[in-house]
Amino acid sequence: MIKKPIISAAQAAAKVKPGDVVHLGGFLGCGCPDGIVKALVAAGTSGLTLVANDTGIYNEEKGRSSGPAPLIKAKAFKTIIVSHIGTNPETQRQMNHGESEVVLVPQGTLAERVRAAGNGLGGVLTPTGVGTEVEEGKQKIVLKGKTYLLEEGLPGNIALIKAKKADRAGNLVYAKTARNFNPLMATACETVIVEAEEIVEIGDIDPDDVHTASIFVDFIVQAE
Amino acid sequence: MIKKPIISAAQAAAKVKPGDVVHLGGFLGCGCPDGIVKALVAAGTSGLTLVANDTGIYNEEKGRSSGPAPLIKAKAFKTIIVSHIGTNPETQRQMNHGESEVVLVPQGTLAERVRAAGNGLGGVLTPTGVGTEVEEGKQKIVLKGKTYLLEEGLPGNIALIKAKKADRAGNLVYAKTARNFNPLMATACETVIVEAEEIVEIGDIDPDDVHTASIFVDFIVQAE
Amino acid sequence: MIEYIENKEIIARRIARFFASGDVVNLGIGLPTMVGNFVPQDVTVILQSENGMMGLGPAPAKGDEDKDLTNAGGMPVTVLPGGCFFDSATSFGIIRGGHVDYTVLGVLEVDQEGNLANYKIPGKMVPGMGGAMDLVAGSKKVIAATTHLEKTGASKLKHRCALPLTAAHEVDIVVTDVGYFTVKGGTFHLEEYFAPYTPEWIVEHTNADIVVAPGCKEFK
Amino acid sequence: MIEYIENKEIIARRIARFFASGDVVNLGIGLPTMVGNFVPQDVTVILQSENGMMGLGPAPAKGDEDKDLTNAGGMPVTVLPGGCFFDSATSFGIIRGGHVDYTVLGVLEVDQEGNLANYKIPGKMVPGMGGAMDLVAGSKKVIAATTHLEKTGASKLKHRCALPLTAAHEVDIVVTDVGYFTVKGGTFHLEEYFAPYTPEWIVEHTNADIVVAPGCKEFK
Repeated sequence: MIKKPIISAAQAAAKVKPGDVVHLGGFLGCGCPDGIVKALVAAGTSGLTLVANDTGIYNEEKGRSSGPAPLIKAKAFKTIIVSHIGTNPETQRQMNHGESEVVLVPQGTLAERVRAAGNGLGGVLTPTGVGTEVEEGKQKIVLKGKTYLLEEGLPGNIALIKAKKADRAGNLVYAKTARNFNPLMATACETVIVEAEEIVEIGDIDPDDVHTASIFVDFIVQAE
Repeated sequence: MIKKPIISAAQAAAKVKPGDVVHLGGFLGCGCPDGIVKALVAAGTSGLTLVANDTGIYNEEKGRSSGPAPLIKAKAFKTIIVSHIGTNPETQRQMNHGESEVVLVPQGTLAERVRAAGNGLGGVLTPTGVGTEVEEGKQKIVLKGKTYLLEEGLPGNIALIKAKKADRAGNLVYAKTARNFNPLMATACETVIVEAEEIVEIGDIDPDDVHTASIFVDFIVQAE
Repeated sequence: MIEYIENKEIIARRIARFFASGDVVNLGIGLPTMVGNFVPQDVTVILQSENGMMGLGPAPAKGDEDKDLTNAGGMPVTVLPGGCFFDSATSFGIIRGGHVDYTVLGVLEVDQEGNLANYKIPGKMVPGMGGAMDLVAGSKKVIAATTHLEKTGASKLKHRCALPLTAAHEVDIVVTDVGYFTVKGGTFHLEEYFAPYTPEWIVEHTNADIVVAPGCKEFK
Repeated sequence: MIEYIENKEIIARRIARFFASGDVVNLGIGLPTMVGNFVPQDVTVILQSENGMMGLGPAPAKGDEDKDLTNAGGMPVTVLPGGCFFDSATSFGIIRGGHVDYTVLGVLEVDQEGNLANYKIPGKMVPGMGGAMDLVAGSKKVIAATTHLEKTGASKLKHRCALPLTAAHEVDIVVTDVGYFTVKGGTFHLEEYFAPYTPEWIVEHTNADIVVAPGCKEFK
């Protein structure tokens, strides 16, 4: 089995190019590769498109900034594709001032769109959003009397994800609810970088317990 | 957590009613609930529709009959929806003699159709089968210049699946390549019965290692 | 003359009584989360959390928080024995696939057609729908949980929602602090009322079509 | 006068040379499986098996078979360190999603348009496509592996397939026991020939349009 390069968070950040579509794992900060996010803020890369569950929790008074929030604050994104921005008023501010374009996608649809992109499907038919603003501009398909929206795959250039454990080949295991979008994003991007809390030898993970197969992972960062 | 009833293979077989669409786990016999299949043959239930990867391996001379093959031999199915029948000449014979209708579906499409049914999707768009006989009668959709077939969900009345381990709540762990279609079928049927090699107490399976969540499972059969 | 006094506890208390043992339930953030406190001791419900878990347990003791174990509101929680974790596609597969028996959500508006608005006030509040659209479209039964009146005295139950919809025609049950309603045939049906309110008071203070169901009774 | 003698080993030997370390490869049943025996020692390929594994290893010693560990042909196999298992949806997600670098399949017919027929002879043999349609439609590179001539002497390379197609326009490379061809622009391009056959012999014995590529050379 091939070993994957172990790189620093700064080296990981350097692989994100201006204009890239970045898939960032995590759910309100849980399961987000915080070390790479920090390095990416330091790198000052901008003009990115974010694909993530949310824009994290941002509270200036309490000094709280989790998930993608530090990157939002740094104005790294020209486009933000997420299901929720309610815990990050800075996102709302940028949206209201036209500094960023925000595209809101139902969470389950977002998950399927990322999965579709990574799994070679053009899209899926979902009942979610029928009869709401979400259906605008989308093809509707009726099957057996039920109406579905055609939702297309949402691929990315680079996935920045977080795992509990990686072996040197890149097999990943996630912890508890820190799993969320991470395994989906690992399938959907040209380059996949994982920030792992623990890096173990090949053979140390039971092949039945692997959540993401090694072949999806290109680089490994040791989390601090 | 609620405990699920532990029933006998005969009781499991009795839950399959004539005319039911039966999802049967396994891949050329690997990961098939053989005890329930045996009981279902004994019950003599017929007029069923089979959804499975294949019709198993059947070799009369060598006395070999694996996967769905004993049920095929017993003429339990009026309709057989699978990806492969090449290792079971009895299926071909029944097809040629009009004793059973055989519908061949590409394996990846079959997996996605079962998953779609279990996951509330009307269907998926796949490139597989474009330009072949598989596209006949199906809606074609072009996205970004690429042609896809619209493949609809394929739900069932009852799933008969096989696991390595079940806890009393119904959380399942599969072994190696015996996983295959089992976790997908567990999501797609009204009633789900698992034949488990080992039944353990609630709490004995690490929540990160569960392959199928307990809520999908209705009944547990102890494998012999 | 009955004076309206907001009472969230009665809403949570009534909703908790809908569940039977084995039901899979998703409780939204805020008021719906309170429902978990009132489930009868002899009823075992399985709480699903859309960020990826089955068997959601109570908040941990202070100091026992696990950064990798949170609910859909990002708050530390625990997992009960027999629970499990999964990714977001599986989580919403469970939701959309009809494997959740009840979803309980807060509302901004709910109407007699079963339409629900709870994710957006244009030009004012745009938090995003999160998982709400999938939960409402996919769950077997949708329960809207809401105080009956706005602070302004306006009815939250409407003839027709004015705000952008979270989902169309999906609400089955509405529980407010004055009564419990089913939604069918384009009208609210009052099934139970909560003292001191009476069916007459409720009809008078609801800006929507209401039928008082034949068996309508007081909830105790 | 060169006499045609079927030689499957040369086909497997040549195909094995396409791979670079780290490539993910799916080998079909039969001749393609032989390819695994000829991968150079300094090249580490990762074999995917569509029944749900990455890191397919060799057959176990007699007596060490595991009933839960088989390849896509139902035969006992082993898993290499660093391998892993997954369900059929994930397996074909990997295949359709372009995460398999090479798929190697046997053929009944292959034509100059890149069409492949290998799953059905109407009225005679209908085994079903299994995973072949997904593998051919989804893999980055599709290699058709076949003896050059039928037992009857007919060419397996065609102007146009007559049998039902497994996939249209997906074949990138054809390797037979006389040479290695690329497929582009509606024609076969002979890239290498295998002694004792010559480009002239090959063109003469192939019932399809062939261009002898500018750099065409003998494979050793």
